[in-house]
Amino acid sequence: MSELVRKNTWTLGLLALFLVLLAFTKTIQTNFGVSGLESLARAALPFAFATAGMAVVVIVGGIDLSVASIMAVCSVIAAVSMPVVGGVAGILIVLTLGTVMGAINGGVIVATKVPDIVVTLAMLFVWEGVALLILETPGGQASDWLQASIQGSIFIPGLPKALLVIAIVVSVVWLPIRRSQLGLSIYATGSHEIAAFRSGVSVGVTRIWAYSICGLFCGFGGLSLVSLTGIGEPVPGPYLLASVAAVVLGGVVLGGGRGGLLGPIIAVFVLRIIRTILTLAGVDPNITTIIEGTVMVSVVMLAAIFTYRGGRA
Amino acid sequence: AADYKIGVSNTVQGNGWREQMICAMRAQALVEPDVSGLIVSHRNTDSAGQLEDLNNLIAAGVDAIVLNPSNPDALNSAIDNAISKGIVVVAVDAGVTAKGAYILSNNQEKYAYLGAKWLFEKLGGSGDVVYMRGIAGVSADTDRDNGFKRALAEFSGINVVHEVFTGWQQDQGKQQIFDFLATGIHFDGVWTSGIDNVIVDAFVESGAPLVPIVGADNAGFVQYLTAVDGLEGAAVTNPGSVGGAGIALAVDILNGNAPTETTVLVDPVLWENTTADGRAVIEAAQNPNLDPEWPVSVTVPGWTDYSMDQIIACKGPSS
Amino acid sequence: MTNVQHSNPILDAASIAKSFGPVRALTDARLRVSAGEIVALLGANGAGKSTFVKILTGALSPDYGRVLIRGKPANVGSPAKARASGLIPVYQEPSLIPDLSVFENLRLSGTSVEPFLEFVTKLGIEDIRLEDEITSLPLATLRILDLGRALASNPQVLLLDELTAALPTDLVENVLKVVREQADAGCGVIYISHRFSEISLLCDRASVLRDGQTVGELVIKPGVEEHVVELMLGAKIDLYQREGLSSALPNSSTPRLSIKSLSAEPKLEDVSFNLYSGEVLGVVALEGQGQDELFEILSGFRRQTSGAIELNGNLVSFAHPADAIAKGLMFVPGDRADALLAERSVHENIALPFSAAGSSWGPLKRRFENERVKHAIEKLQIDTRAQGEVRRLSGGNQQKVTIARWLAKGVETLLLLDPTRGIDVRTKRQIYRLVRELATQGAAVLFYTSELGEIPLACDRTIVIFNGRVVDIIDAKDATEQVLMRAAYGLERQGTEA
Amino acid sequence: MKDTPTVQASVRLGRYLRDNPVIPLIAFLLLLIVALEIMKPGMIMPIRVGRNGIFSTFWIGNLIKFAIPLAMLAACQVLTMLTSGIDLSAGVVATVAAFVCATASPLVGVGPSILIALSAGALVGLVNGIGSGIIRVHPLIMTLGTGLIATGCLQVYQRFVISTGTEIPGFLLWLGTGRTLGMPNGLFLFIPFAIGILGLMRYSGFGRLLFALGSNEHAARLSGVRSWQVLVALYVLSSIIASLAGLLYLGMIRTPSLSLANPLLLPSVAAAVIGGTSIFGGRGSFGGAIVGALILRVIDTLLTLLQMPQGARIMIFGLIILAVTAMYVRITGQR
Ligand SMILES: Nc1ncnc2c1ncn2[C@@H]1O[C@H](COP(=O)(O)OP(=O)(O)OP(=O)(O)O)[C@@H](O)[C@H]1O
Ligand SMILES: Nc1ncnc2c1ncn2[C@@H]1O[C@H](COP(=O)(O)OP(=O)(O)OP(=O)(O)O)[C@@H](O)[C@H]1O
Ligand SMILES: [Mg+2]
Ligand SMILES: [Mg+2]
Repeated sequence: MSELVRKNTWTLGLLALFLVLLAFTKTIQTNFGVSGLESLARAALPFAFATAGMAVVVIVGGIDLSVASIMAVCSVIAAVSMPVVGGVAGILIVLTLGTVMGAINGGVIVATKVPDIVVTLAMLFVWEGVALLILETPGGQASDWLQASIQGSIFIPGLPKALLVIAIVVSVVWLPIRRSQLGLSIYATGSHEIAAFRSGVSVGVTRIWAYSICGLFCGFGGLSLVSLTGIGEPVPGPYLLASVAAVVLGGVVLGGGRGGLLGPIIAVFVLRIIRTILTLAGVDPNITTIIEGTVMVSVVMLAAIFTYRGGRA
Repeated sequence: AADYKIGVSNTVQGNGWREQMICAMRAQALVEPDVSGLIVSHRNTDSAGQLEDLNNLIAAGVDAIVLNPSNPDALNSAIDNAISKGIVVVAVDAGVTAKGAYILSNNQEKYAYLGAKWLFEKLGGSGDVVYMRGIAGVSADTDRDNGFKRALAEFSGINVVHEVFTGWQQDQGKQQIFDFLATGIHFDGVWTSGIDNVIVDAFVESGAPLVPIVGADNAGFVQYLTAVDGLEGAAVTNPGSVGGAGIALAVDILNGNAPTETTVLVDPVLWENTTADGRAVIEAAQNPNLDPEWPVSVTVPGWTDYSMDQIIACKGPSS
Repeated sequence: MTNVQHSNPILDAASIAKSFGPVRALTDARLRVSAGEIVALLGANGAGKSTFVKILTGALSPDYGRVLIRGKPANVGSPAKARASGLIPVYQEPSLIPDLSVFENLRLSGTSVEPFLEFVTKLGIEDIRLEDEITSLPLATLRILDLGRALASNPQVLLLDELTAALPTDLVENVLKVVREQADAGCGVIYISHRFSEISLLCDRASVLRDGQTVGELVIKPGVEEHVVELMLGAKIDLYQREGLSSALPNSSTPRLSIKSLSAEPKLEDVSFNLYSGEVLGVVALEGQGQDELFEILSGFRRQTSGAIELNGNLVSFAHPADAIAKGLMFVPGDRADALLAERSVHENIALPFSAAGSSWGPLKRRFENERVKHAIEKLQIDTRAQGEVRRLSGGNQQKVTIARWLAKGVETLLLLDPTRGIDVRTKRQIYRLVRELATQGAAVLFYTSELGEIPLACDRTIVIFNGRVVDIIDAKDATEQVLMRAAYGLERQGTEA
Repeated sequence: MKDTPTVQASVRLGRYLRDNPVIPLIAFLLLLIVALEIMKPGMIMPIRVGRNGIFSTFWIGNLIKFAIPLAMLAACQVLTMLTSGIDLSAGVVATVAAFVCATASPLVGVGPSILIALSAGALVGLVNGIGSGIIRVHPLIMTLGTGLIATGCLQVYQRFVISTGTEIPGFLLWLGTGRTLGMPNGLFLFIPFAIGILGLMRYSGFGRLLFALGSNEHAARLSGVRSWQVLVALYVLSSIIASLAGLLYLGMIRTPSLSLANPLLLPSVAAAVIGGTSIFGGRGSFGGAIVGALILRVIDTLLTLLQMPQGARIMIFGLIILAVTAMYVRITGQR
């Protein structure tokens, strides 16, 4: 048990920070309640999926600059296909194509031996172009039940459906993989590629898998965008830098091999609630930008100061 | 006086037009006696992010929301939620499809149509034009494209030799026109979606003969219309101060003076420098001290009540 | 060249060739191992031994050649396939995944836990916990875990590349014992080492590589060593000649370095000794007796918890390695990966200290540097065929670069932490000669070695550290391996008092 | 298994290209230019009738002109990437410098305003350096954060100078828009700058330390390098370079917008990596980055002139970047 706590100090610290911020929100806006939580969870939805995907590729030792663009492609595919083939088929198409796009990213990286950051930087443009080719202007239509599926709470008021969606998707996708040989290979490849190769891991295949998982999460991210807005938008949203920030904030080490998905997702919630607080407090929007940047930097600074001796830096 | 708290949501930051819109909102809120607070959400984001901001504003307990929507259809869930809580919603600059929301918008379709029609007439109904758009996939750009196409359909002799997206970025627009000048391909006029003064600069710097240019009423361009020798052109008004008008409308509605129609379109006006009358209008409108990216039409007559100094001070009631 | 009978070799590789760009690492290498046989693979630094092992185990693919397993053409196209054919390596660099636990590393390579634990215990590491993360373990432990994992993978042929180079004497003994047992149980073993004592104790046969070519295969028997060296180097060399003269006059002057009751967490308890200019002072200790902490403190990487360091009679303390260097204390770490800029050239690696201080950020002094660097390269006879990137040098030549750096800069006090790790006989001699020469010129050298036989060859005196304290000071001429061994285990010397 | 190795002419050529990776990049640049010429005949030709008469360097002058600020920002990326860092605040810093300079000029005069602009940039760099060099925050997060903070500060600042008007210093205009012998005056800034950076990387102790830190920081410490000093100096230098690029860009575009140079950030990273700089540190070339910047500009031109849907243009842009780097990796055999 204490071992568990020690290994997850950072995640627990983030969770504590989130709860403190939540309590603070309540004090500055006393009627912040169920609907506030629900909208917080909804707002976190696309960020959480982008971050989960980014976390997986960072763990394998790479980075995916094209997450926001893949999400845009997925959102337009969803919005275009759902009126034609229906919601369920639309979801399956989107998730499949998301995974395929991720696999293409990974495949190109492995086949060309071009560094991850360069390939995905190029793919950022490629996928954005694809999104614009599919849908030149915002449009399409998401199934109504999909939009309803993330509205409101379930079981008890204050347990937002959107939160449950994040929890279920991430655990159903990631937990079995994390426990499997593939999960081990992902961490091994990120930690020390040569040693992993010498231990018998097919590092190329492992990478492609990691990028595919990232693509799958981006598929969910795209679906959450259409569920939120009801339409598909071809222009990528601000998910790239936000997801990198959340991944690092969540304790995943850039360079690979360390960290999990829970920390980054909590980090997403921390970043979202900071924005909520700043809005509720009526802070000048320009200062909001300054505060968001400062919080991001100082949380990571604190992490660096505390873990300096642990050799994480 | 009443004690209204108004929320503002905007999704593009760092562009002169939007900055003017925000300042107009602040200034109008300041002069409205019934407004006690203004909460502004102002950042670069997509529709999903704007939904987040709208929900946060609702949670903050505002009485009205004035927003510049990123998309007409995408925000319905939050707007419906706001209206169901009795919050007045006013969309400025572009429309929204949600029922019960008021729209006070510059007529973008007409904006493009006016300017394009002037240009095509100027060219005598035939010639080659360069068409410089905004951001692909953004609704204002789509509306303007519709207006431009409508004008184009009326002039069969006009031919678009080059169509390009500037991304509403000054540097990109300038690079692109330089690139096109370098091809040596002949053209007779330029229609540009608000990235305008740098286009004139490009002609002057490269020594290329000036052709008629249609832009917006940005301070920089309007000044060029009188100052640059040989430049024939027109500025179509697209006041960012429509934001201030949105605040005024919201207050009217809160005070029970709702207009009969939910949609109010502010029609653009065209200022051209080829006639004496036109030049006089431009002379009167321009303001060399203004940030060159700001539209010179800092007020919307009949709607806004603040002074020039107040919008430039850019101070709202709570700041 | 003795011809050896091969009855049914398990592994039979022939005509192996491999080039890295312009560097021809292997031109015509061959090797056969039968069940139950331990074959030494010998060669000078850069001869191609590691490349050979990597090819046999699928980590590199050969340009040319043939590999047979039990007479049939073998597929060793990847580490996984080689593993499946029973070819299990322990590479020279630790190949465990740093961020995973011991258990996860075992799971990754599909190794069963019980035999692993059994082997590791037998090898002398008892306090291992499966949930320990690899990064938290010392190098020697990693080597044992690597071996334990290999042994537990049911090897048919075990390939051990300089496994013992980083091990202290006690662990080496265990390794030799376990490897022998494994061979007796029918496993073939390929054993690479630069230590003849181990070869003659352990191996049945030797195969010698020179410049990428197998130049001889012979049976190990007493007296064969001279012959092996001649084959390896293409020249004769006297293995046991003591270098230079004892030059130190310990009691005649103030010591260069005076260490007083130094202690530091976790291992260093209370160490005091004097180091005089003109002497080479050996340090003997088993694994983890505090010697690492001692060297880290002296080189400015960490601070002591108590105690004092006096330099020429003045109290000093170092907040950063730069402070130590400024005072003339230069450190060569045990793990060369810690000291080298792997992707940079040999020249840059050696010249790095010239630019370190803020005052030397300006233009490089090319002429000055070139001269010094060239001198150091020649002095240490570094093989510069692949000098564009240090990582392409063989391990031994990389090791030499770490020393060459300080030679070029000019040393007053040299702190060497196992500098002959993985170095061939000729180079070892060069290093002994070098430290003697430095001492004669007035430098002071602190010389830790894991190979006890080196003490009488290179040092004037030696201190022995046990449990974080200096337990003995021994004159080099009395320092036989038995004497050192007893002292290292904390046993008192017969007759004399420390 | 393949044949015994023999040294053939093709092998030797391959080796030569590997040692001089800028050459295939330049070849690719020329290829793109030829494609451009085929697409719009007469465009790049120095001799033609038409714009600027018989002898025209109009196109090549433009190409270079717009590549200069990009290459300068790419220098920020190359230098920081050498230490396995990155400077994501460079675009914002350039914008800040430009905006501050243009708006402060009418108030305090040209000289002081340029000083203020450079100091504002250097301040951001100092914070970056302290954060990543001393507190050891990952440079990606650090510079991203300071970029956000600087953007916010710029927005706040902007509200105080709405009515002061703007003034662009005359010599910045001369640098940004003027031409000498058909070539942009920006070269008067850029050529010394490029020589300085190339010299810094290859012939200075500081440059050597950048490579050393990116290759193995522990080893550098062992050799007596105080890495925090190097990193602080590096990030300040990077920000000063970015500020200079911003000032030049101000002279070129002549409209101090609040996002003036921000769109150059991603291309500057692209130019650096196309030019063979590794984000993992220890390897990089500014010469390559300059060629990278030129390649990006030519692709831009190519795509501006291609009449096809915007989506397809963006897509092709990405595919060409991919193709260049893949080819580069194939030829040099390094990643
Ligand atoms: N990846 C590589 N690139 C270039 N050259 C290489 C590479 N790997 C090995 N070499 C070269 O091949 C030769 C043989 O190297 P190898 O490591 O096999 O030697 P070795 O016999 O193991 O030497 P040592 O005793 O020092 O370990 C050396 O000259 C080395 O520099
Ligand atoms: N994955 C890899 N890619 C390229 N080269 C590699 C790789 N792994 C090892 N090498 C090279 O293989 C060569 C062998 O290195 P190694 O350190 O094993 O030599 P060695 O023979 O053990 O040296 P020594 O006997 O002196 O310790 C080195 O030159 C190293 O750079
Ligand atoms: Mg070797
Ligand atoms: Mg070795």
